[in-house]
Amino acid sequence: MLFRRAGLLAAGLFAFSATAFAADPIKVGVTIAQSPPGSVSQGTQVKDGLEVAAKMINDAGGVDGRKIELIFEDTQGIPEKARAAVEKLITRDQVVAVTGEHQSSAALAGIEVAHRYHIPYINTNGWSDVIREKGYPEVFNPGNYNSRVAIAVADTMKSLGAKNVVAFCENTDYGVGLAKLIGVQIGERAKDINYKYETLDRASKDFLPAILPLKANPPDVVVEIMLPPAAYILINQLNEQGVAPTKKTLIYDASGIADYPDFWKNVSDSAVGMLVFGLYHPKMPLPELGKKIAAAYVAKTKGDPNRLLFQAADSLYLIAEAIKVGKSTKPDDMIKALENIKWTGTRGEITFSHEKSGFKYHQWLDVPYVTFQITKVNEPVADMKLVQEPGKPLDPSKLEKTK
Amino acid sequence: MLTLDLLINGLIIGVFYALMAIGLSLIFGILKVVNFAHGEFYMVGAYAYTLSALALGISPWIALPFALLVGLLLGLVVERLLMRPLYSGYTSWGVMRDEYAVIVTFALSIFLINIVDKVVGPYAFKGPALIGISRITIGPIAISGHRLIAAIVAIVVIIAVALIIRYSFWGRQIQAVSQNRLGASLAGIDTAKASAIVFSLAGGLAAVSGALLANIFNPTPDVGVFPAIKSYVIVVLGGMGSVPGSIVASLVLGVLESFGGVYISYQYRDTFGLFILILFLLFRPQGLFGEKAREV
Amino acid sequence: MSAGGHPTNRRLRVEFIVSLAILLGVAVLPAVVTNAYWQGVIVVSMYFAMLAIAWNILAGYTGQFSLAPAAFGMIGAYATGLLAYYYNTGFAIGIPAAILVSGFIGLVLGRIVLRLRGPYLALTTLSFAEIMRLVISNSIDFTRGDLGLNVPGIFQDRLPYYYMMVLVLLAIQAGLFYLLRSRAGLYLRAIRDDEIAAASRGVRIVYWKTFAFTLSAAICGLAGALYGHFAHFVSPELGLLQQTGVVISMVVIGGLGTMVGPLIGALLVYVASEFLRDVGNYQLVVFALLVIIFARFFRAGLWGIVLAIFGAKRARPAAVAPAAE
Amino acid sequence: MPCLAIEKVSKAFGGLKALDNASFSIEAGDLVGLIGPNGSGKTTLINILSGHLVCDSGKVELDGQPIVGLRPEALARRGVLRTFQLTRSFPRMSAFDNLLVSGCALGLSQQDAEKRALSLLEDLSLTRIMNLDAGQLSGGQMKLLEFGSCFMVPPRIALLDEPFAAVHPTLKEIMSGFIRRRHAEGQTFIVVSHDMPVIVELCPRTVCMNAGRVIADESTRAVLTDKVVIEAYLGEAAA
Repeated sequence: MLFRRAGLLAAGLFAFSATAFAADPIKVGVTIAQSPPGSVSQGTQVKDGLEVAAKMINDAGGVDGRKIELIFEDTQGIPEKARAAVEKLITRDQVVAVTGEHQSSAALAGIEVAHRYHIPYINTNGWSDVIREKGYPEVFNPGNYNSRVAIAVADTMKSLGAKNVVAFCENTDYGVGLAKLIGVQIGERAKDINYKYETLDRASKDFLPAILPLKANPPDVVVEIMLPPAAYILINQLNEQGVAPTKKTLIYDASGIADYPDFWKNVSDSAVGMLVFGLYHPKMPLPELGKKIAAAYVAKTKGDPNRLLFQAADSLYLIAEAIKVGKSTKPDDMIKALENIKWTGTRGEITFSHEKSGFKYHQWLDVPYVTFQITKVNEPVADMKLVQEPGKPLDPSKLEKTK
Repeated sequence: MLTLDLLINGLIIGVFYALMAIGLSLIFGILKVVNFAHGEFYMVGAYAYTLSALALGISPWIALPFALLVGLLLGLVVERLLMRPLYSGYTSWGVMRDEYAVIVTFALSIFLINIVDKVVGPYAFKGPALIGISRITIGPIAISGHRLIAAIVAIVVIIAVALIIRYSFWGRQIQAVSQNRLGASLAGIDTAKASAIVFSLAGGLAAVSGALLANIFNPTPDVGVFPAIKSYVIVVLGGMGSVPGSIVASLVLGVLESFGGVYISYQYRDTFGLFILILFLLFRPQGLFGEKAREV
Repeated sequence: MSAGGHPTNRRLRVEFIVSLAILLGVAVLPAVVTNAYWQGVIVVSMYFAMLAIAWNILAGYTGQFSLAPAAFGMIGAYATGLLAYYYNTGFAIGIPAAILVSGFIGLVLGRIVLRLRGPYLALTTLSFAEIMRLVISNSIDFTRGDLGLNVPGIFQDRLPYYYMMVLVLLAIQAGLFYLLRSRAGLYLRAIRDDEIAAASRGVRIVYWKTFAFTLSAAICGLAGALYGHFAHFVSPELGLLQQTGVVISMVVIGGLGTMVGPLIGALLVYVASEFLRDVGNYQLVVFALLVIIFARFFRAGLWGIVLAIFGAKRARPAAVAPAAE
Repeated sequence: MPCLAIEKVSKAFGGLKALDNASFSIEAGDLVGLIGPNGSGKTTLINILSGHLVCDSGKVELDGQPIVGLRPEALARRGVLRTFQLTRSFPRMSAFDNLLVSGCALGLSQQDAEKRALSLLEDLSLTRIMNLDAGQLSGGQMKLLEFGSCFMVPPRIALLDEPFAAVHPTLKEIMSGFIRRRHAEGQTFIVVSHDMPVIVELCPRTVCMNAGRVIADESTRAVLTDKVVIEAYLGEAAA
């Protein structure tokens, strides 16, 4: 610290240093994308969610009288940056836990550091199963996971009665990983569906060479496994070429991008008729905490609640709970507390599986999900049509046919 | 009809490449340097178009010339502030000249990307379409109305520029300077002014190209990086400094990537051009070094 | 006048002694900088110092303006990273392998670009760098793409890494010093100033240009490998053109074509950027501006300014007085 | 065996025949002036001899060894050293280092190279500016420096392309004095020049070229009175 102070002085900006007096706040490290190529819209939603939750916790007297202090770092969605960020949060800011990560590739780099320093890491939204398969005791996953989506996609395709399914996935572990898993699940649950996937480079922006070959005979469903902004461009170009959405071909968004703040800024009628895999929908029943968070968020941002808001809030609350229950901010105590936690969060009761096999380890297994359909341009999420409710299969009769 | 699809798409992309490459090529012709900030001219154009249309709510048809204007100004300013030393009073530079050009334009590109990222923000914006029709189908070919109009505008601009360079008063002076700077200056041509015009023109062209594509490749601060690399390839393939050459090369590259993406490998298609560039420099360097022997 | 006697060698000796002093300073720093994070920052800045020195050998001393230093760093990092991933070899095999691989690729590329100068060379090396990055980040099944690779560490604590980097830098500077005061130094600078003249004086152009390229690439590879082992992680971002931009800015700000320039450039720029982190991520904006200003008005860089202040003769070579046309 | 034999050497740039079956030979110890109107192919010939150009046909032998196609550095190592019409030096290296480059490249140890360099600088009275960057020297000084770098190691043959062009008389005197002394010691030279008076007082023998052909090759006096030569020059003057 000394050196840092000196440096700050030298840099002539000795504003205020975190390590002040009184009851030290509990520092929680947050890694999110705040600039491209990372998904900034996701990052912002996580940021809002965490800030809302932190405010609620602190207003309620904090954790054993200590306030929660969030320290944000920008990952740009780049693993290397994420690694450096977690390193910085742990070694420079001495945070008690790290959370907020919303991109698998970044999370996978981050957990390595958290594991090395043995600091609890709450994975807010990294879907990649690999994060779980590593089996790091420090890592807990209250968020969604790829196998969950893969199963959902397979089941949905089946209930849609699709024959040919093509997936476009981004060239990240998340994208390719999910695309492969869907193949696995379709193989297990709907053998007769013929499925293939194409990998797209996030950075490149002309996807036509990948789309045009589909024109000859379009598949029944195009599954889109990409993050914005690339996802938006893909959807627009699919529409431009008349591949999807059409009477014959549906677009199925497996990344849940429809509730992003810039969604309608970037797509037009090209998104109408799209099926969306959702982890949250306004018509979903929520526990008390969920309702409170949603209200606070609306008050804060005037925006509609979204899944990341809840996932972020859960992440932070879990850390707070762990400290309360474990009665300390020591990693071992917190980890122990988390392993045995049984706590009702924003969308249901969260427990972590101890099964050390594959994607199940330290995972909240029954994350609720829904499927809904976009019926018109600029439609707010609340009005999008819920075609599959938590725990129930999709009902094709509810689907709106595209023009 | 896949082949036809790929051909058309390739050609259209090629036209947009050309719009950028011409400027780069002109700059090289007249200053014998590569402008590594060219992609950022494109990016600035895309933002100027999108933001002016979205924020001020003006028609895209006004936003387009506005973007052009911004590009022209940016090019002019850059030339005045940074490129002047290249040809005014730095005779003793030797190789430092090339180094200076690379360093400064490279730094400029990083500066522009990050300043826009901080000021405007990192979000993606979809530029407004020049025409509402989301899909026009001509026989087997489907194309968005915007892509079609944008391509037509691009072609018109390219032809206009070609004519200006070929026939206009300043166009000829520019040709003269790029053939022989010293000779031209001895012949009483204001080489400084010619350079300023070229840089400004290049900025304008890149900006227009960015504006036209803003509806297709929703701009982010780093949106210019890819097209810039493409235009380096093109300028080399087309023979550094040759406008017709770079136009042809643009179309070739566009088509090549379009087909290669399907028949060779989609994942690696962005490397094709770069490979060709290296192979070209490797096996046909004399194409680039026509004057080398004369140096002695 | 004896071997060391004449001005060039005297200047070289000054630069070498100064860089020794700087490295000594860095070596005692941990006494003050006890915080692991800041030690880490300095380690990374030393990684950049290696890239900067390597690039300066090419650009500053041989006039080959490559845009691939970061790419070679990435190649080195992946050499050891992939070895560790597939054959879980340690650094003992990984680091030498990294040096060999990047050195060899450097040799090949060096031969390819032999006849290119200025913008042509810049474009070719830029394309090479981009190809390398695109291939690595798109060969997901082989390299795990953007996801990157986890690399085993060398030590448990931070300090050993710290001193490892200091020692390697020391070795590099020492080697460079002896190289530059030998005939090689003369040849490289001659080639930089006028290739045709050098050839007509009997300098073996092909040999020495390739030599410089290979050496530079090998140093980059070494740096990349060390970094990979320190960070426990390598990813395609190591090869981003922006990284090369950072390296260039370090050399330009420090002083192109000098031994001290890249060293102080890298240390100052990188550590300073950590402080700038506290006032929002404006690092790149600030440095891009600095580079432009230095390139435009202080071509001798910080080291040149220092020399000027201490009344020494003009810093070489960047500050050839601009003569009016 | 002649030191340098040039046989039927031709070279064309596109349509233009720069050299057309040019032939002559040089004995060791010769000091030959090479004259001719502009564009008569003098510099092209020098460039071929020094390996900067490759001739289309004909052969060039150095001490009986064919040398066509050898790279400049290889020829330099065999003792073919040259100066350029447009002076070439290393602008960002000191005059002293400029000389060291040639010395070391031609196989001297650094110490020896430094000794030679110092004495050469003495001979050419450049000692004063030895530590200035070549880029800062006057045109004449630069020519003198380039000239000097040909003699760090006594060459087999020195090809001087317009050494006296635009050089201050005193420097010109230094140079010709130097040439005379070395010639007396048996050094072989080809001196390309427009400067007739210098050629006359310097070179016992002169080769005159026109339109890429050797039109005269005899004692300087004879050449100057040769009708063909005069025509060539007058023709040029008339044109």
